[in-house]
Amino acid sequence: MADERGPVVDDEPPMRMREQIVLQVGGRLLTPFILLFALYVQFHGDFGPGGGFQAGVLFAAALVLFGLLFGVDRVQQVIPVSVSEVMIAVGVLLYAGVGVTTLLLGSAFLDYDALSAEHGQHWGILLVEAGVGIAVAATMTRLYYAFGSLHPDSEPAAGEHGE
Amino acid sequence: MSLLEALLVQRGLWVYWAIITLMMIGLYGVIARDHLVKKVMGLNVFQSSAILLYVAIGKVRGGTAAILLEGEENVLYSNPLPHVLMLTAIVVGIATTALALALTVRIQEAYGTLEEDELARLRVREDEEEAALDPHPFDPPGEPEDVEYPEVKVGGGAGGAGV
Amino acid sequence: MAAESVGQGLQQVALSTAFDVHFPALEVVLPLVAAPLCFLFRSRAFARILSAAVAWLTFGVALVLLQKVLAEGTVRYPLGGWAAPYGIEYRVTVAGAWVILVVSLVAALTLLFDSRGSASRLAPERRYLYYSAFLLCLAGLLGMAITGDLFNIFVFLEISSLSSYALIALGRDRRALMASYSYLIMGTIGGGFFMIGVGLLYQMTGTLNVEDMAQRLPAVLDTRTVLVGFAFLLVGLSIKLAVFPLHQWLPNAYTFAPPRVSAFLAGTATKVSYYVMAEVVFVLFGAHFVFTEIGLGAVLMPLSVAAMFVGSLAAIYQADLRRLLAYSSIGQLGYMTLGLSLANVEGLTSGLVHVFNHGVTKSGLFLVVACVGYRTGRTTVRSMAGLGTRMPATSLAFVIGGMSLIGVPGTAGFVSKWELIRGALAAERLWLAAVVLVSSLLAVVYVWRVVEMIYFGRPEGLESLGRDGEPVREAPFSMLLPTLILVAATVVFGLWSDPTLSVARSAAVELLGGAGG
Amino acid sequence: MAAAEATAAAAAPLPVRDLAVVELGPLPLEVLLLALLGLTAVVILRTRELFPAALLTGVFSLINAGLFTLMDGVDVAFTEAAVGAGISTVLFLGALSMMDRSERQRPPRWRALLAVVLTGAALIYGTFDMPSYGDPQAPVHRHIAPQYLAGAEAVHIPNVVTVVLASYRGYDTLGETVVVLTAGVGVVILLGGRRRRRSAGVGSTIEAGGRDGG
Repeated sequence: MADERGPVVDDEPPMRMREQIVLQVGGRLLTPFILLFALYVQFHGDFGPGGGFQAGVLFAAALVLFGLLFGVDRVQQVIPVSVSEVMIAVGVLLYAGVGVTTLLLGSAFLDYDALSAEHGQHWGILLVEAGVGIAVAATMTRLYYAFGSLHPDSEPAAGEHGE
Repeated sequence: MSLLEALLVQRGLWVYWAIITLMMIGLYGVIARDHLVKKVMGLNVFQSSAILLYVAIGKVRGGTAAILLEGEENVLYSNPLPHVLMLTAIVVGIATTALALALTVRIQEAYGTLEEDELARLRVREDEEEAALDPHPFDPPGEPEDVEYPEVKVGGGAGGAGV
Repeated sequence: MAAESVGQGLQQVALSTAFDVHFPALEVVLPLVAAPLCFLFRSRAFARILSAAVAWLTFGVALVLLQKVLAEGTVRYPLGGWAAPYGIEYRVTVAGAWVILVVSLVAALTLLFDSRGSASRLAPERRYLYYSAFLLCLAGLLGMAITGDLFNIFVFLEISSLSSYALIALGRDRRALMASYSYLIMGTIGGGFFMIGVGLLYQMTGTLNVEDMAQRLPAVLDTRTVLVGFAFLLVGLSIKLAVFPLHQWLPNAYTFAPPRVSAFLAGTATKVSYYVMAEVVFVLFGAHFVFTEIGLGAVLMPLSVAAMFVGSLAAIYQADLRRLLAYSSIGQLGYMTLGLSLANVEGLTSGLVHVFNHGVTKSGLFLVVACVGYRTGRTTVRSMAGLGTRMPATSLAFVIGGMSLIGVPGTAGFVSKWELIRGALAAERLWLAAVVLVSSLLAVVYVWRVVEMIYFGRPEGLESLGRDGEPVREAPFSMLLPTLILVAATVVFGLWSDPTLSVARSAAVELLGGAGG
Repeated sequence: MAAAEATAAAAAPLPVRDLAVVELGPLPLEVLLLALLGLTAVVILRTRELFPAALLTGVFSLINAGLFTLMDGVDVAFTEAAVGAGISTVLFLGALSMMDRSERQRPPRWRALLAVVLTGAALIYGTFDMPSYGDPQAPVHRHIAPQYLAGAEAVHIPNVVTVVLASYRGYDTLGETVVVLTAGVGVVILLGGRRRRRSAGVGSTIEAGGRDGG
C-alpha cells in the first residue's frame, strides 16, 4: 500500500513546542487516555451521552493533540493517509451494509429487527454506531492531515494547481 | 410595557430573540465581511445559532436530558428529537467549514489574496482579457500546463496581486 | 395512511415479499454505496464503469417506479421499518418519480460522455475522486426527490450541495475556485434558511413528515410563526433554484465547472429544487393558502418574468458559450417558476414537463459545447465559426438544442411553452402569454448569434486549426453519442409529446390535489 | 410490543414535575451565556486579526455547548464541544498557517446591515405565536416525542437520542455519515495530493510566466 502522498518527511513542529518537555510528556500520557475515553464513549452511547460521532471526533482529537506536539508525520507513521481514506469508506459501507443486509433479508432498509428477532435493535444500533465512529474518526483525521500539513511551501499535485 | 413583560418574562421569548440576534450577527458577517475566511467564521456563527434555535425548541422547563432514569416514574424529559436532528446539523456545519476552508486555501494559492473586492477586481480583469484574447480553456490532453499564472505571494504581507 | 399510522404507534410495518418493494430505497442506496466503493478502490477505470453502471441502474429503477406510481398511486417505503411520522418515509409521487427519472437519465448520459482531455483539474491517478463526488451528488439529488421527510430533504440537499461545490471547483480555470466558493456561501445560507424554516414549522406541528405536517398545519395556519417558517423555506429553496434576484451564483458555477459537471447540474440540480418547492407549496401548505391567502403569485410572477428577460438579455451579450447557456438557464427557470405561480393544472404541467424538456435540452447543449471545446480548444461563440462544415453533427445538435430553447414547434421546448401559454390563458392573463412570446424572441437572438457563427462565420488564421494544430473535425463517437441522444430526445419528445405531457399532467393534478388527494 | 405503550404515552397527559420552575422568569445562567455568546460573535466579526478570531470560534462553540447542556441537549453539547472547539479550530488554524492573517478594515456595509435587520425582524415577528420557551404543552413535546421515549424504554436503551438517531431516524444518520464522506472526498479533491515544493525553480511556477503578464 505505498502511498504517493506519504508523510512529508521534514515536517518539524515549531521548536518552541518541541522543547516543552512537560507538554510532550503530558501529551504522551494523555493521548492513550483520550483514545480509551473515545472507546468508552463509543460503546457507552446507549446509556449516557455519546455515540459513534462523538467517539470518532474524540479519537481524532487525540491524534490531533499528538500531532500538534510531535508533528503530523509522526501521526502519519501510525495511521497513514491511505489508511485514513480507506477507513472513511469502510465506515460508510459498514453503515450502508447493515441496511443492505436487512434489505436482502426481506425487511425494510435499516430495519434492524431483521438481524435478530430478540436483539435486532441492539445489534443494529451497535453496528451502525461503529460505522459512524469509524467514518468520523477517519474523516476528521484525514481533514487534520490535509490542514495540519499546510505550509506556505506546499503546493497541489502536478497539474492541479488552481491555474 | 406589560405586553413586553408578558412576552419576555412569562413566555420566555427573549431566548428566541437572543438566538435570532446571534444568527443575524453571523449572517451579517457572511454578507458584509470581505475576507473569505472571515465569511466562513460568520457562516459558523450563523449555523451554530440555528442549531441553538432547534435545541431551545426541544427544551422542556423543569425537564431533564432524555436519558431514561430506571425505576423512576413521572420524570419530565426534554424532547430528544431536536437533539438528534442537530447532531446531523453539526456534521453538516463542520463539513461545510472544511470544504470552505479548503477552497480558501486554493484561492489563496491561485490569486494570492483572500479579500473579496480584490478578487472581484482580478476576476473582472480576467474576464476582460478572456474576451480580448479568446483563450483556450481546454488544454491539450496529456501535455503539461503551458499556461501558468505568475507566482503569487503566499502568506505574510497584504496580497497585492490585484493592484 | 398517515392517520392510520398514528394509531399504529411504533409498530413495525410489514413489507410485501416481492423484491420490487425495495426499489425506492435502492434508487438512492445504489449511488450512495457506489460512492464509497469508488473512494475505496482508488481506480479510475473501476470508478468509471461503476458510476456509469449505477447511473443506468438508477434510471431503470426510476422507470419501474414511475410505471408503478402511475398504476398504483403514491408508493411508500418505511425506512428502518418504522411507520410514517415516527420513522423516515420514502414517498414516491408521480412528480417525484418524474424528477428522479430526469435526474437519473441525465446522469447516465453525462457519465456515458467521454470527457477526454477536458475532464477536470485532477491528476489522472486521482480521477476516481471525481466519480465518487459525482455519485454523491446524484444520490443527494435523488434522495431529495424521493423522501417524504422535511429534515431528510435538508440532509440530502446538503449531500448534493457539498459534492457539487467540490465538483465545480475542479474546473480547469482558476475562476472555478471562486465560483465554487460563492456557490458554497450562497448554498449554505440557502440550506440554513431551509433548516430554520423546517424548525419553525416543526415547532408548531411537532412533526417532520410532509404528509403528517400537511394534516396538522391547517390548525395553525394563521400563526405568524408558520408564515415566517414558510417564507424561510421558500427563500432557502429559491437560492438553490436560482430564482431571479438570488441567481448570481449560477452563471459562474456553470461556466467554470468541468464540462460534464455543468451538463449534469444544469439538467438536474435546479429541477430537483423546483420539485421540492412545488411539494412545499402544494402538498404542505396547499394552493389555497399560498396563492389566495398570502398571494405568493404577486411576488413569484413578476420575479419569474424578470428572470425570463434578465436571463435571456444577459445571454445575448455573452462571449463564452457556457456563460450564454447558463444565463439562458436563468431565463428558462423563469418559465418554470412562472408555471408554478399560475397555480393551475396547465401552468404546473408546463413547469413539470419543462423539468424534462429543459433538462434534456440544456444538458445536451452543454455537452455540445464540451465537444466543441475538445476539438477547437475554445468555448467562445467565435470558436464556433465555420463549424457547420467541419463538425456537422455537433453543429446540427446545437441548432436543434437552440431551437428547443426558443420553443420552435417540433421541439420539446415548444411543448412546455405551449402549455405555459395555455396556463396563462386559463388564468385569464393574456398579457402573460404575450410576455412569454416576446421573451422567446430574445432567445431567438442569442441562439441566432451562435447559429450565424456556425454557418456563416469565417474562422480567421489560427482559428481554423484545432487545439492540436490539426484541422478541426467531428468530435469522437464516444462524445457525440450521448450528446446526440440528448438532442434527439428534444426532437422525439417535441413531436411525440403525449408521454411526457401526460405524466407531467397527472403529476400536476396530483400536486394540486394536495396531500393524500 | 412497543405499540401499546406508545399509544398510551401519547394519550396520557405529560407529567409536569414542578410548575414553579415553569413560572420562573429570567434564567440567570442562560442570560449570562447568551450575552457571552453575543459578545464573542461580535468580537469574532470585528477583530481584524484572524488568528484570535479562529480561537474565538472555538470559545463560541464551548459557550454554545454550555447552553446546550442547560437546554438538556447533552449529546449535542458533547458534539459541539468536540467539533466546534476541537476539530474546526484546528482546521481554521491550519488554513491560516498559509495565508495572510489580518483582514483589511472597511466601512460597514449598510445594505447588508439592512438586509440582515429585516431578516431578523421577520424571524422575531415569527416568534410572537410560538409556544412559550420550555412549555411542556408545546406541539413538539406532545406529538411523536413521547412515542420515542416509550420506544426507547421498550428496547431498554436509556439514551433516547441514541435510539432515535440510530433506529427511528437511522436513515438521517446514514445521510449524516455520507455528509462526512462528502466532506472527506471534497477536501481530498481540493487539498489531497499536495507535496512540499522541492526548491524554488524545479516544478515551481515562478518562471513559467503567464498570460496575466505579471
